[in-house]
Amino acid sequence: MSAEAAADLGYSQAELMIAASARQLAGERNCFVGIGLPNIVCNLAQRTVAPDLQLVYESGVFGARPERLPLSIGDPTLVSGSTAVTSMFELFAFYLQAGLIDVAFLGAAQIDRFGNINTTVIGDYAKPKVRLPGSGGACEIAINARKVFVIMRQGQRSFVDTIHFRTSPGHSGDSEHDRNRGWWGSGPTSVVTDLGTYFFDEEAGEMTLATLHPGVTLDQVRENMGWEPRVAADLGETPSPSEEELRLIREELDPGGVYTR
Amino acid sequence: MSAEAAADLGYSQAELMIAASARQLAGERNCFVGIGLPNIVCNLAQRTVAPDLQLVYESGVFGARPERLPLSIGDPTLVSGSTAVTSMFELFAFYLQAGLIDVAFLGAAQIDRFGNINTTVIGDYAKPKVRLPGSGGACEIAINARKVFVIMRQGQRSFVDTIHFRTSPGHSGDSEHDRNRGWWGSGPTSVVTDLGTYFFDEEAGEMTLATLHPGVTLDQVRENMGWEPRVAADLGETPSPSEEELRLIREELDPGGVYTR
Amino acid sequence: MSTSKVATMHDAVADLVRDGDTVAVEGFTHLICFAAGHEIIRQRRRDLTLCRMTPDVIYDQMIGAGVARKLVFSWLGNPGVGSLHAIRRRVENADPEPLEVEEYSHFGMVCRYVAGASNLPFFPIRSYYESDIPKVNPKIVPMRSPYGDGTEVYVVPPLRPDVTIVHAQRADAGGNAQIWGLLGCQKEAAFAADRVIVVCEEIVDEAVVRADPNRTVIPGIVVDAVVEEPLACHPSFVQGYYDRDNAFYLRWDEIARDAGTLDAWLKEWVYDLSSHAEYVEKMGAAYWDALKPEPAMSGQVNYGRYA
Amino acid sequence: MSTSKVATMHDAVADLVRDGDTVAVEGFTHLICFAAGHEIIRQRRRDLTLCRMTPDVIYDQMIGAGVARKLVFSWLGNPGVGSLHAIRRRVENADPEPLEVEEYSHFGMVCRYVAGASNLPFFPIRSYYESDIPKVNPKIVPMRSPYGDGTEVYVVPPLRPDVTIVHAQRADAGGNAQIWGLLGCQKEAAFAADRVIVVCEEIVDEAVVRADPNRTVIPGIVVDAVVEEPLACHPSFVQGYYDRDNAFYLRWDEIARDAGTLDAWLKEWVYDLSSHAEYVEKMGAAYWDALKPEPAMSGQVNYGRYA
Repeated sequence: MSAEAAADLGYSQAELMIAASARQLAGERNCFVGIGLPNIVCNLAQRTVAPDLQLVYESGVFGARPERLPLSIGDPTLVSGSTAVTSMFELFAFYLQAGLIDVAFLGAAQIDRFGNINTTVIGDYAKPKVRLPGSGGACEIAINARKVFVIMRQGQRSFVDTIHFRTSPGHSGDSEHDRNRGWWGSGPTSVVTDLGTYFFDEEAGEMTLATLHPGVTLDQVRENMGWEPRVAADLGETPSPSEEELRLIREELDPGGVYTR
Repeated sequence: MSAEAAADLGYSQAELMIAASARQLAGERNCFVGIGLPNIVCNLAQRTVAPDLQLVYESGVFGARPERLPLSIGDPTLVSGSTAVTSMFELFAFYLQAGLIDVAFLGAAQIDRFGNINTTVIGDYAKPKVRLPGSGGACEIAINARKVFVIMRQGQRSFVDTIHFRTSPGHSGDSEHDRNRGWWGSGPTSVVTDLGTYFFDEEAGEMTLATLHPGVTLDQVRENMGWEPRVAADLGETPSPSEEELRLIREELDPGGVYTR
Repeated sequence: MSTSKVATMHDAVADLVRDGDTVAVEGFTHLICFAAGHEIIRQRRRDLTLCRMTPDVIYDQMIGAGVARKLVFSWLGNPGVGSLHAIRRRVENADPEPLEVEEYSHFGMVCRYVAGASNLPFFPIRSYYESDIPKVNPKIVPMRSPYGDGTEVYVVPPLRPDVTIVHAQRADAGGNAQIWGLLGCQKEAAFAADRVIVVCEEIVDEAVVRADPNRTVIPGIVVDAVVEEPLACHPSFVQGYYDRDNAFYLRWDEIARDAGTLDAWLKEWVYDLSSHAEYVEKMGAAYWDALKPEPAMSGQVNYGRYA
Repeated sequence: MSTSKVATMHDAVADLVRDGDTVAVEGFTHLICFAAGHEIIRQRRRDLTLCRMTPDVIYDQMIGAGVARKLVFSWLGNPGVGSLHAIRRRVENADPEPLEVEEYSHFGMVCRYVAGASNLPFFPIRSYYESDIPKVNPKIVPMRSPYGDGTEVYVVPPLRPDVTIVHAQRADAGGNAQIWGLLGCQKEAAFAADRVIVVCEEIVDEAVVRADPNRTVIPGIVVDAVVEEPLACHPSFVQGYYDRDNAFYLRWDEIARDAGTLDAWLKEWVYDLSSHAEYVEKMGAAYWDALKPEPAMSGQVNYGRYA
């Protein structure tokens, strides 16, 4: 789907991705928020389908109420007016590791069909072609959050058959094994891209196309990933953002269009 | 030494014990303070021989400046006006276990010649004759403070050949072993009683009588302990409290005479 | 947070504390919630495993009243006074029945809560070397550093109470609790528990909490009920609100020496009253006035508005 | 506490940071002490092992200037912007020389500081399962619970910097530092270090600290030097004092893409200036005014006077 095509529909790709992700947060409580799109997703969900959603930031903020769009995960606007600010030790130990985080967002430079994520290197670790940021909190977030949502653009370089480094573990492909790993997390539960939305099949642990975005074809999806995708039997179309969702995004959440244009 | 005898000298037993202990704090910095006599000892030392002495309480207070005599280790007067208040986890982990505590005071229901301390039970653990308080922080204080001072009255029931339970480890009697234990502490370094003062011989690790209090005889000491004591070659007399020490104790530190009369 | 968790002490205890539970009423000398202990006595809970670093007078009262079968602790005494006689009668003489004990050192107890709060299967500490404590508590076990440096530590297991009860100076209706003064191990004990009751001197508007988020010690996310109960910590103290009632701690030594006297005290001050409010009224206003300190204000800091 | 530890940035770095040292300049997005990094560059320290959870622009500057031979970290990037180009050149192309890296996850780094601060030989965490990180970092090793519950954790080794440098909103002359807003891992990193430099926006009277002792994050006991250096964290921020200068973070992306541009920037903004005060002056008063937030005050609490 080209940017122009999306514009024709009256909303941008980013707006569609945000709305689709936000709806998946219905009823959730404690959410580890990333910066950029995930931040807008969570704020939108709080105003629509998840009024009890608490925004938790790995920088140590619980119950943030940002008065402006935060530009980093540690923006001072996240602190002022929040419910609690704690050390990172306590945030990771008492909140995340203890299983209090219901949903977390992760980004990925590379993701495979099982939701294993690479944010460390492209190429060989000892002599990388591209040195990426590394784990940050991603490894323990993948392991300790009860659900993991991924939002990213997809393409041959990011949706790959074999990731170059497993920074954060996903599903193993063996559901019996996954159930007995003894962690809260079980690999990503949702992936939303610029082409469609995916869930993970419970038995196979494999990414499965659930909906195509308006105007996107299955062939386009296939062209933009490194393996032959599983497709849901009831493959549908991603609902467009509602008027109210678009209004909230444009007027309240990203009025400057930093992330959404 | 009877209470009357001490009164004849112009000061009480407690005052002598306080002054003798305080002088041993000369030049020390970070001191884990107990309640009662140790508290007065530390406050006296801060005003005399150890102006840089910081009072640290296991309740989580650093740099206390109590405006009144604290009646418990967690008195609110310890908090107001202190330098820092921290969680007990941090106090025990970052201050004590990290080796920042130079001197700590321990009490004892029973102590043996090597400075092993019992504050747990008299009699059999499973069916105790007297159930004592237990360790509290004493076990880790004995292990992690760089020096341990003991202040207690001595007698056949407290200075015993064999303690009934080793709550807090002292010296082992094998100096080679003690040097290689890998802890900051090496058993008590000083014992001050109502009869005299003791240090621990470095090689034997055994309590050694350093001074007799004015008017006390070596026989009195022997009668009030369960083993034949080592005596320093240069056994001396404990210096009496100075006028200034007595003034500070009586006018500033324990004007009500709660602990000192 | 939008949902109010405000409850009466009666309802909070009735709903959240069950016979046979492992219960921690924490607070190191400071913020010991006696009113919650009294409510547990009043509702005649039984077979509790009571956990506390310092079993203090509150557990002497609860154990004297027969609510517990087991005690997990690190220092057992009436601080600054002496013994806890009701507990001693049970431990030394099984009078009127035995009391199982499981003991640690202070840091061991704290680390058990930290492990419980962090979902860790064990927590390493540098204590217990050459002490007899591990000999009488097989849950304290030695472990060698995996880095080949020869260092040995001991480890303690996580403590996960069914219910933790803590007291705070103030909390909002969602349970976000702010505490100053001695912090003890309340945060760790609350995060470690399945269910949490926060009792406070004052329920305040959420805006008060949000004006100083670094002051929040326990977030509402782990709290099941918030009870506003002024003076609930008497004879313990609440920094800035009231002083420790040392006279009561001394008096308790007399009361608890005799089972009959203790029972009479429980009848008069717990069973015959329906709530802590009646206890407060029965003591009389002058009593409370005498425990109130002069103010000593913290000063303010500026968080800045970033809009 | 009676002894003043106040020093200039020049003297603090000259006295306490040595060639070959392991240095941690900590602060998670907040309170990143750029001025200290610049002084280390200016004094041409070499062969440092630089530790930081998030190497950020400050370490791109320091590593671009050639002070380091090794980097220990958990997230390497220009937050909200993209890459750190000077560091990438060294890692990807050994340009102009190799840079050794040792990496963890965020929680792994935090726990390394906690272990260092606590004198523990290792620290257990529930992370790294089925991740490749332990494969490239042999210091991260699996360990089984000794309680026979089958739980496996990973452990990380203690991190004990020779020097930790942190920034605080305020400190007294004895080094007692108070911080609000994001706390990161500064307390742990300070306690873990042999030597500690506290830089602050304001040195305040000891009475200000003592009025609110729960606000003290780092006690003077572990602090070797206190430096008063307003605006020392630019382009990072100080809660309540100034905002993050996002434009600079974006600009750095351009500056650091080319080694020559980076060198020119270092010459103009670091080497050719003798102190951070000159940097502040060179930016101009209007620049700083634009970064200052409106006030949002915390409110006060009452500690009570117990005399």
